[in-house]
Amino acid sequence: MMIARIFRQIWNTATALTLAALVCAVVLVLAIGAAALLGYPPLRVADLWLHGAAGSWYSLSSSCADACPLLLTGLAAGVAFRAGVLNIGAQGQFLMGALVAVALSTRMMIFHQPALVIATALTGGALAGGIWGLIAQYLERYRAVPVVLSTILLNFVALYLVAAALQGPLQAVGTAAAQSPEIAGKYWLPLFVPYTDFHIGIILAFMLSVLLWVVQERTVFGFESHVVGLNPDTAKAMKMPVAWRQFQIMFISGGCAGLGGAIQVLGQVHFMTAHMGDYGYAGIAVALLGRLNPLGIILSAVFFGFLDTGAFRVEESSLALPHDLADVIKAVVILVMLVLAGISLRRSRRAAKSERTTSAETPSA
Amino acid sequence: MNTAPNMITFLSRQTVTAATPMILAGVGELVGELSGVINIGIEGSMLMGCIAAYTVTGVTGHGTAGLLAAMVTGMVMAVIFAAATVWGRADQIVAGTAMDLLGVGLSGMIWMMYQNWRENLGFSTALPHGSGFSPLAIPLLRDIPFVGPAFFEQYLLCYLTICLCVGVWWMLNHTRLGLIIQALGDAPEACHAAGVRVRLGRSMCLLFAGTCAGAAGAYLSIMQTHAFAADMTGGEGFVVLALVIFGRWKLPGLVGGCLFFGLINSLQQTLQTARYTSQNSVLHALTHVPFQFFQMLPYLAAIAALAVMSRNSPGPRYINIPWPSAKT
Amino acid sequence: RAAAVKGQLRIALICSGSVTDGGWNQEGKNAILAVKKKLHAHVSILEHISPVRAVDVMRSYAMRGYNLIIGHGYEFLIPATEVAAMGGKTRFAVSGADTTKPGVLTLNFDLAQPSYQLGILAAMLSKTGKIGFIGGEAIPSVVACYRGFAAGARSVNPKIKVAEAYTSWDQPALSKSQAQAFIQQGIDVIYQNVDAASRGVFEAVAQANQSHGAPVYVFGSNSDQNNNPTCSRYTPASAVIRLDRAFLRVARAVQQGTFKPGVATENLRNHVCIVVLNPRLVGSVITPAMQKAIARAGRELLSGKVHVKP
Amino acid sequence: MATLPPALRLSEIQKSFNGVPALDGVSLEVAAGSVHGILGENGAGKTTLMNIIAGLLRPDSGSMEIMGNAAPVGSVRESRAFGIGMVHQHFKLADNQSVLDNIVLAVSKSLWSRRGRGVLQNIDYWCRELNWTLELQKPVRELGVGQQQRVEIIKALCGGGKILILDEPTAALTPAEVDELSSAVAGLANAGMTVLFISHKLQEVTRMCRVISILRRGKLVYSGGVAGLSMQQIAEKMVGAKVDVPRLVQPLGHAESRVLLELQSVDYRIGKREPPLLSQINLRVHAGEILGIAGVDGNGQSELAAVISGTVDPVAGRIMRSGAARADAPANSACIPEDRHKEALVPALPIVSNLLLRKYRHRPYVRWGFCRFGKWRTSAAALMRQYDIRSRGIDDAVCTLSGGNQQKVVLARELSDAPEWILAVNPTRGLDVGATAFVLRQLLDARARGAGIILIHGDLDELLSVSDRVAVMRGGKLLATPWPQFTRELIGRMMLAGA
Ligand SMILES: Nc1ncnc2c1ncn2[C@@H]1O[C@H](COP(=O)(O)OP(=O)(O)OP(=O)(O)O)[C@@H](O)[C@H]1O
Ligand SMILES: Nc1ncnc2c1ncn2[C@@H]1O[C@H](COP(=O)(O)OP(=O)(O)OP(=O)(O)O)[C@@H](O)[C@H]1O
Ligand SMILES: [Mg+2]
Ligand SMILES: [Mg+2]
Repeated sequence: MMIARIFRQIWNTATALTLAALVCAVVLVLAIGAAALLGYPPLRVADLWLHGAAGSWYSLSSSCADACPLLLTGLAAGVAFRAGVLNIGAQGQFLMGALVAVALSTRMMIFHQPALVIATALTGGALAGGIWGLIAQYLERYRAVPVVLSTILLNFVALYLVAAALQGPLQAVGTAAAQSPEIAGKYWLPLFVPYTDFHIGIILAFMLSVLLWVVQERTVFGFESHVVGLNPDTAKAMKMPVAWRQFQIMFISGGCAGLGGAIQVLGQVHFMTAHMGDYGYAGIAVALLGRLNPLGIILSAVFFGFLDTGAFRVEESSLALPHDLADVIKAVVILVMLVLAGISLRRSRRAAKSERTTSAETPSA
Repeated sequence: MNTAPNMITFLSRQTVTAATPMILAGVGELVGELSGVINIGIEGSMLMGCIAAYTVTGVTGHGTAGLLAAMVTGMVMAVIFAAATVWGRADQIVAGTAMDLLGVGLSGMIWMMYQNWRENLGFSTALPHGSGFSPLAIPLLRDIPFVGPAFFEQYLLCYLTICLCVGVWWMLNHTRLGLIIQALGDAPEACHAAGVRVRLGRSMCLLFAGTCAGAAGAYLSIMQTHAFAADMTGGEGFVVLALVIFGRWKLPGLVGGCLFFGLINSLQQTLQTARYTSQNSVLHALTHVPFQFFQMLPYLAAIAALAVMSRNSPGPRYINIPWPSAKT
Repeated sequence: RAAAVKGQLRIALICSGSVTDGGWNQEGKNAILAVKKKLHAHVSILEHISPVRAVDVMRSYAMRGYNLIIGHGYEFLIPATEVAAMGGKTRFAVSGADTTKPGVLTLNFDLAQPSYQLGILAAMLSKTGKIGFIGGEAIPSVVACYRGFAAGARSVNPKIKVAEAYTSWDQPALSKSQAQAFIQQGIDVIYQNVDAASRGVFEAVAQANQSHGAPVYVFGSNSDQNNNPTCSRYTPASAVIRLDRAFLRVARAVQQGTFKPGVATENLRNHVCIVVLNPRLVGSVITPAMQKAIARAGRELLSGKVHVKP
Repeated sequence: MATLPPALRLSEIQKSFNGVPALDGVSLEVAAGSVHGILGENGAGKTTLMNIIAGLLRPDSGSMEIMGNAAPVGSVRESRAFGIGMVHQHFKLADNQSVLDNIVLAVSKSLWSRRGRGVLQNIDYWCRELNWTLELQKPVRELGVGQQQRVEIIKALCGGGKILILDEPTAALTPAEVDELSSAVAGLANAGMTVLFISHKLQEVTRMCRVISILRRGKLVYSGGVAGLSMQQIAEKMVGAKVDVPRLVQPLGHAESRVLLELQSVDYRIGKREPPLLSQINLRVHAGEILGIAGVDGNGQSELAAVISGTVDPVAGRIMRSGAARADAPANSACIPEDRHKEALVPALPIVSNLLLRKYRHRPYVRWGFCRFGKWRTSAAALMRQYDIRSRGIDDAVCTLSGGNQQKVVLARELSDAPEWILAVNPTRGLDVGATAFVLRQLLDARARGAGIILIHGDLDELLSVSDRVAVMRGGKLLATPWPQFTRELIGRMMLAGA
């Protein structure tokens, strides 16, 4: 029985993967078409794109390093959405996390032992993101300001706050730029494959998503937060601590995004400006594409990371594909993939269902 | 020159000018969301509207042609979005992100190609003289003190937007079409049972929204300024999304929110200036405040306003749920 | 296509924004294309690179044997330092930064000097005693503009009021409304450094001049914006960075093996950062007295008699 | 007289969902001008069949003829053009819109006009005919289920047409309202309209219809006259087995056993200025008795249930639960709420999760914060067997179950842990005969075990058949009935007096 279930799951995953591969093929053809229209040799574009995204250890590491912040902001959105907390504020939480991490690893260092500095900076970043998120949850609980809205607005507030801090207390010495000091090399996140971008932040992010998957799928906390998200009235009737769970979830969600910011500065960028990319907004799409499942979010984050990294490789190649055209191709790829994935998912689900009905025994008919 | 009435007139005029594109795009987005489809890619549609209006005006020399082109472009973007979400059941948020990217990329591409083309021909990329729109004063009304210069010396599209708002408000509240649109997002099964074609209805709403977003883009590029710049919408599309929620999915609320936002922004800009130019010592003390705090003022004000009003509204229930749905 | 010719100089330019922005980035692109023409170099340009991505793309260029990588913007300084530290033959230059880092040549465009001259002009042009500056963002080359501008104006009229505001690089509508707020407050000379959004400022000035009695003037920056199509009659001068000269010098140094990391301050002295007056306004709007004052300020700046903190 | 073509002829209608047949070759003829009853268990396929007729669903195969003309299937517009109107079992109402707007939305043809005078007159006509009052401007979400049911019916009647489908229209109506509806339906039939009538209450069907059709598991098992069939026979045809309707044999005397729940002068209102929704409620439930509470829908029953279950706090008065004034209901109480989708189930989650919602956090279902799904599954499987929940497996989402089975999920969860006292609100609404019997039997079993039960129920017959004592809610007040001489007539009078 158990084995059969596992087998069926694997089987379903396999069909899903086959379908995904098919989808990728179709997408590729389409992307190629778009490029061809403007006179770029389509096959070369596709080849460079794929190669640039995953052709070598090195490019693989770039893709993963780019997927890492996306993964964490994706987790932030996914965890929250699953519990019905519409946190659109990963961008602001990401920035606050990065800011605090930079502060803790440059100006306000409590320790000087590298491991301790890294640990405090990561923790501080996560806490900052979480607390920034809690503001929104507080506003919803006590002032009836919808979280969807306050988080959007707080993103802008965070952006300007960060800019002000980078031009004020956190500004690097000797420059007029809104820019933090550089983090000293010994406080960078160590690499686990030298001469690549594989820093341990990536491992951390992957481990965190597995951990969150376990929490969501296996613990009472995860179960309760899912029920709270699906039907808060029932949750209340079942005496679940609805508001408390929402606060906790918001804290975890904001914490993920904040940790993303911290890892980004400690592992990848090593200093901070107000332009830290829009990983927070992209995380929403990542989460939804991953169907709010932490493992699915890994896949979709890596997908987006590949898409981005590949694009840069095509742009800087001798083809000199314009950045804007690369954007267009990315958009088309995402759109087509969405529709095709929707179709194939419904197919496989239907197939799984009918297969289940034929095999399962109906109790006492 | 620096008298109070002057200042009030100036601020209200700036407010209306700045709010118009947000209201325009917001009305479309509102109708779309009421019908159950959230399009977070309006920014992309607006940008496409900007570039279409700019290039067509630049080539033909007629602003009206540019405006029409922008509307058609917005509609085309809406067709793509509707095909993906309404008919292809794609997740609306992810698809919206892609639409945003598409708009940014395509408009940038077109701008680059347009520039190259014009320069190769030896033309300027600027709009031919007099081809964009300039403010259109309404003869008698403009002479009303304060109100006149503020509200009746605006661009053509501003007046059209006012008409559109009144029309859409009337449509939503006084016609069966309005009932249908709201039911599409709140109870599509009721529409289905009444013989209304849900997906067709939603597509129509999206087309309307796209047209509005395109026109808002045209406003930015050939009316308010006569310029195009890559990403010239600068996040306005996202602010519009927030303002639709801010207005609790009601048209007056949305318009109020846009005006409020426009007002705080022009106030903020004036304040930033006045702290250097005015004699007032309080204002002068503000010179030590980092300018970023002025920039975040509109957002803080919006949060504060919400916290004071303290009312939540869930919005249309079927947003981002494709039809036919499995929801109970 | 562009198969690498052996011994050909290979240069990469990395821009933070769009190369169609009509300002900083577009000038960078034009400059590097000029270098390409002069030195028959191979050139690759990347746009929309955030500091987050900079290390990745620079390293990728370095690995493919590019001789020179120019990070066009202060935010590329630290990434360039990082990649330079990895070794290799690639040379790194960063334009628009104001500090130095090991292994990287910083091109510090001291716009403060021409801005000082513009400040003098502004103070002499202003009837109201109020002038203003609009920047896209508070980055070194922009802040330098403001500082020089204010210092120059105060050297003429110590009581002059100099307003300062920042909007964004790519929103003409926003910079237009900021300029209108300036004008409404009585400011009649505006100095802007907002790249693609400058069209908005020009619009505001043009509109103000249509309705106003007293004229409102605007200064351009980075490139020569004196003959902008919107209000060239009210644009008496621009502070110009002649990027092509700077880039050419760096590229030559790389080619000849004389490249040295450090800081190269580009200013009036080497004719990279200069004031360009609008020839159509010289003699009318710009009086001989003004011209003289500008020239004197130039001499004082060169002799070190006047020093503007960048 | 030439034989008229049948109003409706269905031939070989086949429909399956995800490969499971819901309708298996149904052929049916409905004579013009008749009231035709459709009967069947929960999940037999009645609603599916009706939806196909009304065009909401497209059958896999089969054809339809209306008045002898072939009618296209699968389009609501076409079906409406052929004069088919329907009252939906699951109300197709837009919650946030007013009653009038809902009717206009469904009935009117113009895109623009919203205040069609014709519509208003039509509503007025039918309200007078049925002796109902509708608050036209009120948003539907503020209406009780009974009121919503009326809106749904009026909506269909206003649509006009020649064939009217009523899918469980009486599930949420009081007996008096049912009488009015049935006379109105008879009037319609006399005027030439054809009515298809679905109900789980056999008395209603036999009273109103001459002809009935019975579906069992997607197949038509009987179609013909109702005369000569006893209720028991009909029930057997539906279920395929004999059905015993449980009834309380020996009502308890004056309760002397322990008081489990006591309300003392409880008041409840929403705003300070609003009229009270509950006033001066005094009530006692003893161990081993069923206290029935009757009343016309909307007289405070929902508020009473909310106060008892602890979801809202009363404005004044005391609630003693198990003898103590505790803030919330203790674990050994059970609640079967009125709206199971809203308050008792998480429809998107599988059956096993829904069955464990009360005890998932207690031993042995949890260890160190981790769910022990193995234990969950054995417990759920046992409950499914015990309560005869029919589905393909415990991993099916609850929303894919039929209403009867969903109700059984709630019952199984709430009753399985031998609760001390039970609050049940309309527990059999919409359930078929078999399931109704099952639910009532469960309540009686709990009573026999010594539990105290408050049964708030709209179906007076069922209420009377199982209650020890009955009280009546009217206008937010609880009226005690003289024990033990309560009769149907007396209670009916009390429910309506002064109204
Ligand atoms: N949308 C659907 N998706 C999947 N299965 C469905 C769907 N609608 C109905 N079914 C299946 O079809 C069968 C018949 O359902 P139907 O609603 O017609 O029953 P019913 O006779 O109306 O029951 P009830 O008396 O409870 O109203 C059910 O067993 C159900 O499993
Ligand atoms: N998403 C779905 N997937 C599969 N089946 C569904 C789905 N939604 C509804 N159904 C089926 O539709 C039928 C009607 O739904 P419902 O659950 O309301 O049962 P019901 O008995 O007709 O309702 P009631 O609660 O009034 O008794 C059910 O039999 C159910 O199996
Ligand atoms: Mg049914
Ligand atoms: Mg039912």
